[in-house]
Amino acid sequence: MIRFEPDRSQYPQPGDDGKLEIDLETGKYLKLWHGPNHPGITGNMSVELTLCGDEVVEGKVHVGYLHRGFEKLMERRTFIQVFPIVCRVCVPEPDFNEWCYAQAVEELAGIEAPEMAQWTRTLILEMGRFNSYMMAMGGIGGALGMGVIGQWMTYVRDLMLDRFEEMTGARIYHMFILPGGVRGHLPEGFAGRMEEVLATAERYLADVDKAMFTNAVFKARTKGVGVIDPALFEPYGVTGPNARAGGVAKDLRKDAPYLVYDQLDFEVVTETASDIWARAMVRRRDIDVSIALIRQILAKMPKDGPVMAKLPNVLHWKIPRGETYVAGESSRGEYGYYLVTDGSGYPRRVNVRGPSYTHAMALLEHLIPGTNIADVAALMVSLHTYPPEIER
Amino acid sequence: MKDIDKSFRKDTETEFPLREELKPRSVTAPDGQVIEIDPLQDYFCQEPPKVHKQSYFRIVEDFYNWARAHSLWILGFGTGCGAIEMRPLMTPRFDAYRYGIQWRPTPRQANLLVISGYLSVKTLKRAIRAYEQMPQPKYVVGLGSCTINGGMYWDSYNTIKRLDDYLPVDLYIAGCMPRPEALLAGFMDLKKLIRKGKAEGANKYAENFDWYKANQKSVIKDWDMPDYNW
Amino acid sequence: MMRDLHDHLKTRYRLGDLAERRANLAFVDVARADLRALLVELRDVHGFTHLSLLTAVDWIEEGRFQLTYLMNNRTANRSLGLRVFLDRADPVGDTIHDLWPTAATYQRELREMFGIAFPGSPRVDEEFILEGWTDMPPYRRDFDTLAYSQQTFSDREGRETHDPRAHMAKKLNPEGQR
Amino acid sequence: MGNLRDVLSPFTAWKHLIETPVTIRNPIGREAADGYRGFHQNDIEKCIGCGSCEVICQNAAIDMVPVSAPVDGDSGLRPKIDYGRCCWCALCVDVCMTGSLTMSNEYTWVDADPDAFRFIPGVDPKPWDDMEKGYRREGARVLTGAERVEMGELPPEARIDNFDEIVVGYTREQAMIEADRCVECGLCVATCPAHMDIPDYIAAIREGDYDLGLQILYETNPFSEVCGRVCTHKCETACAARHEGDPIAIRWLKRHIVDNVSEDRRLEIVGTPQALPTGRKVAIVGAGPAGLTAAYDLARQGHAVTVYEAQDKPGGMMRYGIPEYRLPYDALDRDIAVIAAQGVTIKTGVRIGREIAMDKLRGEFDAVVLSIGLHIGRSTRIPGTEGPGVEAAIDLLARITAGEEVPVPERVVVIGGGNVAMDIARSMARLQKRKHGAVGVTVTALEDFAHFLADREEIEESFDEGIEIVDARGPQEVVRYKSGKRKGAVKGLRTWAVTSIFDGQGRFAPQYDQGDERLHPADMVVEAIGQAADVSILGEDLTEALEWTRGRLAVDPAGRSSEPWLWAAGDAVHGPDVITAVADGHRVAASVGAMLMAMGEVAR
Repeated sequence: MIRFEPDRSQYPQPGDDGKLEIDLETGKYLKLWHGPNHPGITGNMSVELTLCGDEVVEGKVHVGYLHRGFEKLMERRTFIQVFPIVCRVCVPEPDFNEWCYAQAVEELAGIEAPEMAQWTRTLILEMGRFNSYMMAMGGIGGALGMGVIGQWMTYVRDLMLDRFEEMTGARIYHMFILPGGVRGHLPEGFAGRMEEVLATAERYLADVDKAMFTNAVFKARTKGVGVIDPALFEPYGVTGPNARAGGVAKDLRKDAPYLVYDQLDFEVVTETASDIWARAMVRRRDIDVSIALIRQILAKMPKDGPVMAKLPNVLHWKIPRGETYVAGESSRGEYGYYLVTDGSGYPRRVNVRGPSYTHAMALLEHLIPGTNIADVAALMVSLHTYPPEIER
Repeated sequence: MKDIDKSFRKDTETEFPLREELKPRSVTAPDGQVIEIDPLQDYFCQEPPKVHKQSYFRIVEDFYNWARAHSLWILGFGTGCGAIEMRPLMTPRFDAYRYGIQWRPTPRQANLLVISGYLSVKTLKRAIRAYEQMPQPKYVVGLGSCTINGGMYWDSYNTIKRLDDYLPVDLYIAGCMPRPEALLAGFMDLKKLIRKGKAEGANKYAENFDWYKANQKSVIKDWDMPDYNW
Repeated sequence: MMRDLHDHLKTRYRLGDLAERRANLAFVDVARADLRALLVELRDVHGFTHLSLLTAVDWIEEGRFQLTYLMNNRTANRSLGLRVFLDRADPVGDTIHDLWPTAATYQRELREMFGIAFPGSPRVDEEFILEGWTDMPPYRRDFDTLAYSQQTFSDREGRETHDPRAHMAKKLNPEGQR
Repeated sequence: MGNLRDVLSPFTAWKHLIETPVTIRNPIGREAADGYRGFHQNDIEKCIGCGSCEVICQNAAIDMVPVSAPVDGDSGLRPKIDYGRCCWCALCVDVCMTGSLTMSNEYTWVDADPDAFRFIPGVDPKPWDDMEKGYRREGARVLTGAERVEMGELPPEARIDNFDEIVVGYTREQAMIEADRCVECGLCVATCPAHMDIPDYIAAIREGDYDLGLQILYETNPFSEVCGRVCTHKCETACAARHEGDPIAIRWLKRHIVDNVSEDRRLEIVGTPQALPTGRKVAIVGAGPAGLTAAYDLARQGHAVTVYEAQDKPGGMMRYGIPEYRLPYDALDRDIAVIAAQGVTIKTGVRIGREIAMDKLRGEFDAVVLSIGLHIGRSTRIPGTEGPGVEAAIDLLARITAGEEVPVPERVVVIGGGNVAMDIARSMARLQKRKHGAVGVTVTALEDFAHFLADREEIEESFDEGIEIVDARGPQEVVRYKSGKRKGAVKGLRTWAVTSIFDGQGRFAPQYDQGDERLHPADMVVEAIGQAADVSILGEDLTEALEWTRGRLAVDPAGRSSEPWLWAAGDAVHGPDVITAVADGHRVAASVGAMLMAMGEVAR
C-alpha cells in the first residue's frame, strides 16, 4: 500500500510544556471549521481543525449546538412526564433512553415490568440497534464518497421505521417503553412483516459487503487509518463496538445481561485491527447479530400477557430517596442513566451517560492530530457518535 | 418585547468583546510583508439587506416565481431533531428530487433554510449566519412544534420559543417530528406560496432588519460577530 | 462481594456505609482527601478500570454538592459509585484527568453546568456546551429554567386556561358560598 | 493493494439498475399506520373536562377552555391543544378519565400562520374528526388506578343480630392506595352540597397529614365523622374516575381522616372561637345537622347560640333516623362535642311551641333559625292503613334509638324503596333475629331495581342479611283478618305490579298491571314513603304571617323567611340528607351573621 508521508519537519513543534505553538498569523496554518453546517460532520457539532498542508495538527471538538438542558428539564417534570422527553436525548436510537429511564425508575420505585413487556422491550432495543447501525453504515459509506450505501441503508432503515410505526405509533420517537412496562402488544401478523424487512435488509447488506467491504478504495482508505491503541480504551472510556473492534470482547448484553438477553443465544462480535475498517466491520457483523436476535425474540417471546405492571397514580407519583445507575449496550457502547431521587415527585437528578460523550470528545481530540483532512470525516463516522447525547 | 428582569441579564450592559480574529491588526506575511487588515471592513459587507424588488411586469414576475418554485434548494444544515426525517427524502423511497427539491452543502447555493425543530441559542447564531449568507430570494420553513411555540423545550433555558422572532418564517409544518410525507406536503405548499408571490419572508427580514437584529441580540448574549453576515 | 471490598477498604480509607442498590452496584461516601488514593487503588488493584461517569448532584438544602464517580470493574461487571461531598459555597474538586483523560470532559461540563472548579484540568475554563452564558450555572437547583425562559424568550400570546374546580365554583356558586 | 475482485465487486451494485424502483409513487398523504399517534380527536359528549390531560402534559400544550355550561360531573371545559407545544406522546390519551380523547392517524398540517396551530378537538371542525384509525389506549386505564379498594365489612352472620357498626373503615395502607387514585380534578367540589374541599383532604391523606386533613374537613363540615359514615356521597357520582372504573371512595376517606385523629386532638385542632364575643344572641330550633352547623358557624363568629331540641339528645335525624349499625351514637356524640365546645348551649327536651313559644324566642334573641327537620311519617293512605299493625318507619326508628319497646312480629312488610325503608327493614331484621332467631322482612318498592332510590350497597347488604326486596310493586291495601281470633290484625299487603311511575310530563302517576297481584303476608306493615315537617310549633299567628310555597315555608336562597328575624334550614325547607342540611346550615349562618354584623354596625 502506498501512503503519502508528509515532511513533518515544517510542522509546529511542541513547546516546553508539551503544547503546540500555533501562530496562525504566520500563514503556515489554516484553521478550518468542520461543522456545524458541513456535509462531513456527524450531526450538528463541529470540529475546529488546524491544518498544516492537508494534515491536521490539532482538532478541538465543539458541542452544545443541540443542548436543550434535558437534565435540568427532567428535574422539573414528574416521573411520568420525563418519559416523553428522554427519547429526544438521542435521535437516531431513542429507545435506549426510554428503557434506561424506565428501568431506573422501576428499580427505585420497586416495580417490576411483566415478562411480556421485557420481551417487547428487548425487541424494540434490537430494532433500534439495527436502525442505528444502518445509519452508521450509511454514514461510513457517505463519508468516503459512497453515497449509494447511504441510500440503501436509509431505505432499509425506513422499512424498519414502518415496523416501528405499526408497533408503537410513531416513526422516530416511539415513546413506547413506559416505566412499568410497554404501551401495547404487537399488532397482528407483525412477525411476518418483520421477516420481510429482515430479508430485504440481508439482501442489501450482501450488496454492501460487495460494494463497500470488498471495495479496493474502501479498504485503502480505512485499513490502518484511525487506529485506536487498545491501551487507550480504559483511560478514554471506550466501550461498545469501538472497543470490540480492538479485540475487547465486552458486551453488556452478554456480561451483565439485562431484560431477557440471558435467554437469547448470540455471540459477541470482535475484530482486532482497531482501525476504521475494523470498526465498520464490527458494526456490519453486529447487524447480523441483531437480525438473528430479532428473529429469535419474535420466535421465543410469549404470545400474550400483561404488558404493564400496576403503577401508582402517576399524577402524584413519589419515589423514595435513592440513586441508581442503569446501563445497557447500545449500538455505540455503554449507555446509562444515573437517576437520583429525593422522595419527592420529581427526579432529583438525571444524568445521561452517552457513549458519544467519551468517544467524540476526549478520544476524537486525541485521534485527530496527524490524520489527513480527507480522513477526518471517516474517522468521526467510524466512531459512530451522535451529538445530541453528548450535550443533551 | 418583554420587560426584562435584570436578574436574568447580568451582562447586558457591557458590550461583548469582538472575536479576536475580527479585530483590526497588522500581519506579517511569510515573505516579510506587513499587511494592515480590518476584517469587518475587508471580509464583510457593510450594508443591511435590501428588499428584493419585483419585476415591473407582472408576467415576468410570475415567470420568475414559477421558476423559483420549481427549484427549492435546501441548505443541508440539520439544526435539530427533525433533520433525521429529511434524510429519507433524499433517498429513492420518498425521492424529493422529482419535485425539484435538493440539498446543498453551502448556504451560497441554497434558497431554502429548513429549521428542523428546536434551535439552541448556540445554533441560532449559526442559523442566522447561514440564512444571511443565502442569496435572495430565500425562504424559511419551520419544522414541528418547537419552531411554532417552543415545543417540548418550552421551559428550557437554552432553546428559543418563537422562531419568527428571529428569522422570517414562510411556512410551518406541524408535528414532533413531522414525517417525510408531511415535509413533502409542506414543500408543495411552499411552492404554491412562492408561485402566488406570497413567500416574502426575505423582504420582511430586510424591511424589519433592526427589529430582527434586536431580537437576535437579546438572546445571543455574546454577539461577537458583524451585524451583516454576507 | 461488594461488602468484602468495602470491609477491605474501610480499614485504610474514610468511607461511609455501603449503600447496596443491586448485587453489582453500590454507592459509598468517600472523604475528599482519600478520593485520589482510593481511585488509584480501585483501578490498579481491584480492577475498577473503567470510569462510567462523573457527575454532580446539587443538595442545596444541605449546602453541598455531591460528586459521583461511578467506577466499573469490567471483568467482574461490578460498579461502585463513590460519593464525594463539596462545600456548595466554594466548590472545588480534584482533577483526575491524569488518571482518566476522559475525565477532563466531565470536569469541563461540571465546571460549566454546576460551577465546580477543577484546578489543573485541561481547558476546564473554556466554554463547553453553553455559549455566551451570563447567568448562574444552569444545573444548580436554584437556577429556575422556566423563569429564565419566560424572561428571555417570548411565548406566543393568546393562551388561557381554566382550572376545572375554580371554573365550576365561579360558574355554579358565584358567591362562593359553602 | 486489493486484488481484482476488490476492484470489480463494487460494480455488482449496478444490478439495482434493473430492479423495480422502491419509490413511493405518491408519498403526500400516504396513510400512516393504524395505531399512529397523529392529530387529536375528542368525543366532547364523553369528555367531562376534568383536565387530567392538561395536568399530565409536560409541554403545557393543553388549555382547558369553556365550551358549555358546567353541570354536575362536567366542568364544561374542553382541552384546547397547542401544536406549537405538543410532542404527540399521547400521555393525554392514556390518562384520559373517560377515554374521550384519542388520536387519528392524520399527520399533515401545514400553515403559514403560526397562530393557526391551536384547536379544540371535537369542537373546531377538522378533517380528521371522524377518522376511525389512529392511536387508542390499549385496554384499561393504567396511569391512574381504576379499581376501588374494597371496604371491609362485618359478615352478614356476624352483624344480623346486633346493631354493631358494619363498616370497618380503611386501614392506613388501604386509604393511601385509595387516596392515590384521585386525580384532583375537583369536579366533585361543585357537586357536594357543602362544597367540601375534597381533593385537598384526599391529598392530606396521601401526605399522611391527618391533622391537616381534619382542619380542611372542619372548614366546610362540622359533621365530618357523621358524613364519613352516612353521607349520600353525591360527590362520588361526579367523580372523574367513575367513567372507566370505580369512583374514589370519598366518603370512606373522609371517615378515615376522622378515625385517625383522636378526640382530644380534634378539639385541639378545631379549637374554640377566635372571634371576640359580639353580644348577639341566636336561637336555633332543632339540634339536627342544619341547626348544629349553623350553631357552629355562628358561635365561631362570636355570637351566643342556644339550640333547643325536643328530643332527649341532640342530633336530630342523625340520631333518631339513622340506625346505629350505620352511624354509632358515639361517633355522632364526638361531632356534637366539638360543636358544644364552641360555647353553643344545647337545651334538650325542650319543645318549642309547647314549653316555649316562638314569640318568646323572638323577643329574647336577635335571630331565630328553624331547623326542625321532617319527623312526621307520611302515609300511603291505602285502605287498611288506619288501625293497629301499621307503623311509620320514622316513628319506629326513633323509638328504637330511644330504647323504647317496639313491636317485633315474625313477618314485617315495608312499603318504600328509599334509604329509610332500608333502615327500618334492616333494623327490624336485627330485632327479629334477636327475638325469633329468624329474619322475616319484605320490602316492597314502587321502583324497579334499575331505578331504585336506596343506595346500591344498602340493597346488597339487605340481601346479605336475608331481607326480601320485591321491586316494582304498588301497595293497594293492607289486608286484615276479617274474622277469627286475629280479627282486625294485619294479614298482609296486597300489591300490584308497577308498569310505570311517572306520566309523560314527569308527574308522579303510577300505572299498574292489575293482573299481577300479590299478597305479601305480614303481621305488621311499615310505611316508609316520606316524611313531613311538624310546622304546628310556629303557632297560628306566625303561620298566618309567613309565606308558604306548596306547604313548605318559603325562604330566600340564604334561608331567610318572609319574617326578617326568622330563618329556616335543613330538611324542613330543602332536604334530603345530612350533607345538604350542613350546607344549609352554613348558608343560613352566613346570612344570619351578615345581618348581626349589620346590626352591630348600626348600634355602633
